[in-house]
Amino acid sequence: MLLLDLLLMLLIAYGFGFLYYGLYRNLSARVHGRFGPSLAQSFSDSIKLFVKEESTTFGWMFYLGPVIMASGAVLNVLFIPFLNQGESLQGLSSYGNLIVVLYLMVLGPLGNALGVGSSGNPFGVMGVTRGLTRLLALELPFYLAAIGVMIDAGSADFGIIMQAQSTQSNMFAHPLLFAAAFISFLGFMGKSPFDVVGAPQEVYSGPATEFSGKFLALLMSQSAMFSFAKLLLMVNLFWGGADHLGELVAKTFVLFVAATFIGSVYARFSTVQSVEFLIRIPTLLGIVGLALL
Amino acid sequence: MFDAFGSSALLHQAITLLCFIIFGVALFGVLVKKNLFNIFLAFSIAEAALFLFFIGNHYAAQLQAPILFEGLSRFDPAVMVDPLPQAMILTTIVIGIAVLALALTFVIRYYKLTGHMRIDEMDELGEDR
Amino acid sequence: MDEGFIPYQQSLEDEEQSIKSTQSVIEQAIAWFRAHSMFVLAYGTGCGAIEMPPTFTSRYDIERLGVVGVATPRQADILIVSGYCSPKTLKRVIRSYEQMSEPKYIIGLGSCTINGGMYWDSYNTIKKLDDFLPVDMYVNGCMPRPEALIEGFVKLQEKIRANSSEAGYIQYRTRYAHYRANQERLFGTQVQPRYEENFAGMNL
Amino acid sequence: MSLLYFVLLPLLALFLMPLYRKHLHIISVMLNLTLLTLALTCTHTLPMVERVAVDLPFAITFVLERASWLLLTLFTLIMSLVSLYHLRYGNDKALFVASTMLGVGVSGLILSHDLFNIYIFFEISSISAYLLTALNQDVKAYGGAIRYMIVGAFASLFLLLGIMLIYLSIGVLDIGAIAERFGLIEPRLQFLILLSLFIGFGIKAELFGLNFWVADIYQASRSSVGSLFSALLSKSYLFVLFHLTYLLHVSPSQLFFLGLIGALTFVAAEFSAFKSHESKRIFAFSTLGQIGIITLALSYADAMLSAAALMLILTHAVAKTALFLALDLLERHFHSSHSTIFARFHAPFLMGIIALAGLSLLGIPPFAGFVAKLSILTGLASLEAYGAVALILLISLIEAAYLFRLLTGFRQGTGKERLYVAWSHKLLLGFMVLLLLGFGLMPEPLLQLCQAAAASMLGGNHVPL
Amino acid sequence: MFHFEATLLAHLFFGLSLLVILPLLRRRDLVLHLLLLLSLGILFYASSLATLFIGWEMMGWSSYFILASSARVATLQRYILFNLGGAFALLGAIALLYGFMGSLEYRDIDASLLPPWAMNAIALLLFVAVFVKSGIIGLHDWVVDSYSEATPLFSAILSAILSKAGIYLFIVMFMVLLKEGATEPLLFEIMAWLGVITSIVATFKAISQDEMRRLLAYSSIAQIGYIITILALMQGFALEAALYHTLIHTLIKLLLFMNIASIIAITQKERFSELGGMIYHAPVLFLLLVIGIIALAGMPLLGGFNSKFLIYTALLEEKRALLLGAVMFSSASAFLYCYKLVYGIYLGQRPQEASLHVSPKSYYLPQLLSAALLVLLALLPSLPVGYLSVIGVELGFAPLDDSNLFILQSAFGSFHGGALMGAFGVAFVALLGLLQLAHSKAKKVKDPLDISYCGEVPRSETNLHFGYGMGYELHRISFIAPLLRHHSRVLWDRLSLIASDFSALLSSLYSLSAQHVTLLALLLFTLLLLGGQ
Repeated sequence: MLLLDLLLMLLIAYGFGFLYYGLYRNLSARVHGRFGPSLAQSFSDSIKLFVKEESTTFGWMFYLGPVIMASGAVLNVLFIPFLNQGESLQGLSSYGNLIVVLYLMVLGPLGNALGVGSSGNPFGVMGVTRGLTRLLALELPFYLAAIGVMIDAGSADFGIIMQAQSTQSNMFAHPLLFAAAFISFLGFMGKSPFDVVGAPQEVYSGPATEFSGKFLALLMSQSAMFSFAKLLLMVNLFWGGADHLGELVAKTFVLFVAATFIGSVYARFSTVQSVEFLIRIPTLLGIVGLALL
Repeated sequence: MFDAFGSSALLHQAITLLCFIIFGVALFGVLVKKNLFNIFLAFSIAEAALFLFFIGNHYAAQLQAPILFEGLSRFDPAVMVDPLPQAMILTTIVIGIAVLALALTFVIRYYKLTGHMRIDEMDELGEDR
Repeated sequence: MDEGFIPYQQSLEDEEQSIKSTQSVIEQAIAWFRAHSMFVLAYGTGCGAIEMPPTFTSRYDIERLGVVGVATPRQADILIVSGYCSPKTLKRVIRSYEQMSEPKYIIGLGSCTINGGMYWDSYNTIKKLDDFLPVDMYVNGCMPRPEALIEGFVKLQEKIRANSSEAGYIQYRTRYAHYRANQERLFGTQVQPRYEENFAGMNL
Repeated sequence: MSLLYFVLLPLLALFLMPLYRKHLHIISVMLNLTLLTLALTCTHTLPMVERVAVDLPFAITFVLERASWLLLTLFTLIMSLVSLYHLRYGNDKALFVASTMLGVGVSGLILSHDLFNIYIFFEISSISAYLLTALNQDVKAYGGAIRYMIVGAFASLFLLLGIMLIYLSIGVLDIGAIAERFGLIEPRLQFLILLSLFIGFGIKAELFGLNFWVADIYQASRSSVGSLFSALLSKSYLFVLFHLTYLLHVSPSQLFFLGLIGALTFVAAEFSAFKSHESKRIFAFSTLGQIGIITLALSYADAMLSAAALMLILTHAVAKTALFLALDLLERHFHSSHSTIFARFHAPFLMGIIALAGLSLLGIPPFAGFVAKLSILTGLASLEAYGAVALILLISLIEAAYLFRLLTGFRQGTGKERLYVAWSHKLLLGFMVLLLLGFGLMPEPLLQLCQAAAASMLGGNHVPL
Repeated sequence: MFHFEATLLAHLFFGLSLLVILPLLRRRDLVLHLLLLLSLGILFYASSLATLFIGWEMMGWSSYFILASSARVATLQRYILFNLGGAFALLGAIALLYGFMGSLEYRDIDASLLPPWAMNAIALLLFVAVFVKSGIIGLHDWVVDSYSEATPLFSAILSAILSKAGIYLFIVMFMVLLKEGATEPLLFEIMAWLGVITSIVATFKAISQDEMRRLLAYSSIAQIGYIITILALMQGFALEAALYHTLIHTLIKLLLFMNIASIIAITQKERFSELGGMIYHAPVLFLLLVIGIIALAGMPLLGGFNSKFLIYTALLEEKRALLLGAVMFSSASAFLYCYKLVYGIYLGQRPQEASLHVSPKSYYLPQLLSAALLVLLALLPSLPVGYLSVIGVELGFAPLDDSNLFILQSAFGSFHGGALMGAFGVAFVALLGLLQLAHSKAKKVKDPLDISYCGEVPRSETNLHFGYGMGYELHRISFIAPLLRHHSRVLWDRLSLIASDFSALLSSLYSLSAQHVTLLALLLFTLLLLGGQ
C-alpha cells in the first residue's frame, strides 16, 4: 500500500512537474508576446533525449552524477507530504522532517556537481561554483523562514507544522518570513533573476555543459519533480498544506504562476549581485520576521 | 647622629665628615675616571675612607690600646678600646689588597691584549659580539 | 519534376504514407518525438547569424515547432551553419558537429554553404559545406528570410520522421574516410583529432 | 661532624695543591662528592651550631639550619656535577682554584652567622667569581672580569659600610644578636644600614636596578662557569639577603619594595632576552627572570610562598646547570655561543636534554620546575595577589618565546653537523634531567623539605645563643 | 561522585589515536607520539586540576616537538606561544580556584562558594584556554599554519584529536566542576556568538584557500565553532549534540586528513592548483573522500547529518533563532569548500601520470574504518546516543531516547536513518536501472580532453583546471571581502613587534659599561635614601 502511495506521489510529481514546466514555457512565451510551444513540449524534449542514439560519458562518476541528483529529487518528493491530513499521499514524511528535507535539497546538486567535475570541463565547474556561491546566500533567508516556522509550530515535523496553520496560515501570520522564503524560493526555482548558474553563452550552460542524451533527460525529469517538491514545500510551510489533491494543485499552481511571472520580467543577476541582494533584502526580512516572532 | 659612641663626639663627627668627603672624592673617581688604573685606585681610596671612618669612630682618647701585656689579661671595654674593629680592618685591608692585586693583574693582561686600558673603549662584550 | 506548392504538398503526403508503411509503432513514436523536439546549435559562421534571432523570438517564434536553442553541442540535435565558412571557422564547426550526439542533423543556411555564394572566388572560404560535413537540409537564399528557415525546419522534421538511412549522421559515420580526406586536404597538418577515435569508446 | 669541614676541606685541598697538581680534576670531584656526602649526613642532626670562639661575643659562628642545609646540599651537588663534567677535560689549575674557592665562598656565605664573616665569604666568592670570569684568558674574559670587579668592588664598599654602621651602632656582629638589638638603632640610621646592605647584596644577587652588568659577565665567562654563577653565586647572595631581611624584621613597605624590585627584575630580564641572540646572554637573562620571581615570592614572607621560592631555587639551579653544561658542549664544538648554533648541530640526545631542561625552566609539567611554579602561583593566589599571578603568567609567555626559539634546533635540516657527546656527559646530563623529572613526578619529599626550610627561614632566630 | 573519565571521549580518542599511530610505527618520533597519547591519558583520567594541567601541557609540548620536525620556525613559535598562552590562562584559572578552594582536587571544588567576580574571572580565563585550543577566530593563526606544515599524518592527529581538547576542557570545567558557579550568562552568550562567527569566517577563509590542509584546517576551526556555540547553551541536549558532533568531526577529519596524506604520498603536491583528475587514478580514495565531504557538509545519508540535526534541534528548543540561522548559513557555505576539496584533488584536469607514487596501504585502514562508521551511523543514528547520554545523565541531564536505533529522537522531531538510506538506495538503483535500460547508449570518450570547449580542441598543456580557483568570487562580495582581506595575524605580528622594540630598549640597559652600572646603583641608593624614609 505504501509502495503504491509512493509511486503515485512520484507520478503526480513527475506529471505536474512537466505540466508546470510546459506551462512555464507557455506562459513566459505569452508574456513575450509569442504563442510558445505546446504544454507537453518539455515532456517531448525529455523523451527525445531518452531516445537519442548515444549519450557521451566521461566515466563512472559522470554517469552516477545525474542518478544521484535524480535520487535526491525523488527523496525530496517522498519526504514531503502532499496532503495535510489522512493516510494517503503522506509518503515517507513520518520518517523525516523539515530539517531532513532542507538538507536533502542540496544532496542532489552536490552529487551532480561531482559528475560535472569529473568531466573535466571548466565551464561545468564554473556553473557549479556559481551555484554553490549563490546557494550560500539563497539558503540563508529560506532557513531563517523555516526556523521561524519550526519555532512557531514547536516542531520540525511537517504534520505538526501544517496543523499549526489550521486557523491562520503562516503566510498571514508571518508575512515577513513568507516574503523572505518566497524570494529565496524564486532562486531555488532557478528562474530569473537568479538563473546565472546555467548562463548559456557566458559559461556554456554551466553544469549541464557536458550532459547529453539520457543524462540530460534524467536531469530534466528530476528538475521537473524537484520543482514540484519545492512548490510543495512552500505550500506546506506557509499555506497550511492542502486538504485534497484539488487544493494542492490549485495552491501550487498559484505559487507557480507567481514565480513564472516574476521570472519572465526580470533580467538576470550576476552571482555577486544575487548574493548581495539575497543577503540584504530577504535576509533582513527574515531577521526582522524572526525578531517579531 | 653618633652621640652614643662615647665622649669624643666632636672628633668622631669630624672624622666622619672627613671620611665621607674622601669617600665622595673616591666615588667621583670611580664614576668619572676613564683609566682603569685610576678607577681601581679610587676604589682603594674609598676603602681607605671607610677604614678610617670605622677606626676613627672607635678611637677614644681616654682608653688604652687593646694590647694584652702584663697586668692586662682580659679585654675590658671600660679600659681598652674595642679591639674587634682593628682586627676587622686588618682583615679587610688584606682582602682589599688581594682584590686590588687581582684587578691590576687583569688590567695589565687586558692592556697587553688590547693596547689600551680605558673603560670607555671597552666594547668587547654585548649583543652580536 | 513539377514545381509549385500543390505538387510539393502532394509529395509530402506521399512520404508520410511511406513512413507509416515501413516503420514499427515504436520507431514511429521515437521519430515523432525527435521531430517535435529539436535542440538547435546555431553556429553563426556568417551573415546568416542575423536571421536567427528573429526566428527564435516573438516575431516568428519557432519554439512553436519545438525548436529551442541550446548552447553546447552535447545537447544539440541540429547544427545550423549560417553562411560562409572560413577554414578557421570550419574547424570549430566540425568539432562541434562531432561532439553532438546522434541522431544529429545539419542545416546549411544561405547560398554560401551550397556553392560559396558571393564568396565563390574567395581563397579563404570553403565553397561546398557538404564536402566536409553531411548537410541534411539546405536553405538557400542570400540571405534566406526566417520564413525560409522555418520551412527548412519543417522539411527537416519530415526527413527526421522518415528516419531514412540517408540521414547525414549515418553518412558521416559510414563515409568518414571521404569527409576526413577532404578535411585533411583543407587543414593540412592542423587537422582535428579523428572522429572515430573519439567515439569508438566503450559502452557503459 | 663539624660544619667547618665545608670551608676547611676545600681550603686544605687548595693548600695541598702542589702534592697533586697533575690530578686536580680528580681531586676536585672527590672533594665535592665528599662535601655532598657530608652535607647529606647532616640531615638528621639539624639544626647544627658550630662556634670557633675566642671569647663571646668574639666568635665565629656557623649555623646550619633547614634552609641553609637545603642550599648547601644543592651547592655541593651542583659543584659535584660541574666537576664531574670537567673530569673529561683534564687538569685545569685555574678552574680548580677558582671553583674550589667559589665553593668555600658560597658555603661560608650561607653558613656564617656573623656579619663580618659573611663579608669575608662575600669577598672570597667574589674573587673566585672574578677568576672564573677570566678563565678563558682572552679579551672578552678580561674585559668581563674587569667590569665585574668594578661592580663587585662597589658592592663590597656598600656592604662594608652597612656592616660598619651596624657595629658602630650596636657593637655586635652575630646575626642573632643583631636581630635582637636592631630595633634599638635610630630609625634613620636603620634605614641607611638596610639600604647599604641592600645595595651590597642586591648588586651581587642581581636585582633590578643593580643588575645591568650580569649579561656581560655571563657572556664573558665560559658556559660551564655560567652554571656556577647562576646556580650558586646569585642564589647564595639572595639567600643571605632574605635571611637578613627576615631576621631584621623589615617593615611591610620595605618587603613590598623588595617584591616590586623582584617583579621588575623578572619583567626587564624576560623582555631583554626576547630579542637577544647570544645564548649565554639569553640564559643570563633567564636566570635574572627566575631570580625576579624568587625575590617576588620571598618578599611576601609567607611560609608557602617561601617554600615555593626555595623549590624554584633548587629546580632552577639544576635545570640551568644542565642547560649551561649542554651549551658548554656546543660552545666547545662551535667556538661560538650565538643562538644560531642550536640549529646547526645534530645530536638527538643533547637536543632532548636542552629541550627538557628548558621545559623545566619554563615551569612546564611534568618537570620539577612546574611544581615550583605552580606552588608559587597557588601561594600568590591564596594571598590574593592576583596581579602577581597575572604578571608571572603573562611574562612567562615572553620567556617561552625566546626559549622555544632556541629549541627550533629540533627541526631537521641541511647543513647540520653531527656532534659527538661522550657517554659520561650523557649520563651526567641525563641524570640532571631525570632528577628534574623525578622531582616533577614525585614532588612531595622535596616540597616537604622546602616547607621545613621555609619555616626555619621565616621562624627568625631560633639558634640559641 | 565523579566518573567522567569513563567517557566516550576518552575511549574515542584513545582508539582513534592508536588507529592513526598504526601506520606510524616505524617512524623516528614514535616516542613523542606515545608521549602524546600518555598526555591525553593524563588529561582524561585526571582527578585534580594539577594533573589536568599536566596532561594539557604535555599535550602541548609533545605535539610541538612532533611538529618541529617539519614546520617552519615562525609556525612553531606561533604554535607553542598560542598554546602556552592558553595553558597559562588555564593555570591562572587554576591558581584563582586554588585561592578560594585551597585544594586542586576535583572533589574539593565547590563552585557555589565562589564570589561572582571570581567565577567570572575564572570563566574568562578558561574561555581563553578553550578558545585558543579551539582556534576561535583571532586566536586561530597557529591552527592553520601548524596543520598545513605538520607531516600529513600528524595533521590528522592534530585535527581529529588534539583540536577537541578545548571542548573536553570546557565540559570538564563548566559542566562538571563549576556547574554551580554563578557565571554571568552574558559570557556564555558571547561565547555562543563567538563560536558561530568563527565558523562563518573560517568557512569563508576555507573556501579561499589553495592548500588542501589549510582548507581543512579552517574547516576544523569552523566545525569546532559550532561545537563551542552549542556548548554555550549549557543544556543536556546541547551537550549531547556537541559530543555527537565531536565524534562525527573526529571521524570525518581523520578520514579527510588521511585521505590527503595518501594524496600527498602519491603526488607529493599540496595545492589544488597543482592537483586534479586523481579520480581515475585512485577511485577508492575518491569514494572515501566523497563520503568524508558529504558527511562534513552534514548531508543526510551519512553520519554528518545526525549531529547537525541534534545541533539544530537543540538550538530550536532553546529558541535561538538567529544563532541557528547563522549556524545554518555557515553550514550551507561549507558546501563550497567541500566541493572545492573534492574537485581540486580528484576532478577536473588529469595529472601527469609519470610523477605518481603509490600510496601506503596502511593509510587506507583509518579511512575505511571512519567511512564505515559514518555509514553505520547514518543507518543507525541512535547508536552512540546511549553512550553519549551516559555523560549527560552523569552530569544530571535527561537522556535522549534511543529505544529504536534507526530513529534519532529530539524534542523537535525525529528521523529514521534506515528509511532515508533505504529510500535513497531504492531510488538510486531504480534510476540507475532506468538509465541503463534507456534507448540511448552511453559512449565513453576515448580522449579525456574531448570536452565541449566552444569548438576548441584543448591540448594536454591547456590549463583546464582553473576551477581550483573557485571561491575567488567571494572577494567581490561586499560583506565577505573584508573577512578575507583582514588577517588577525597582523595584530599578533604588531604585538610581537612592540615586544621586541621594548626588548631592544631594555636590553640596551644590559649593555651599559661598568661605570654606568655603578652610577645607576649609586643613583638608586641616593634616591632611596632621599625618598625612602
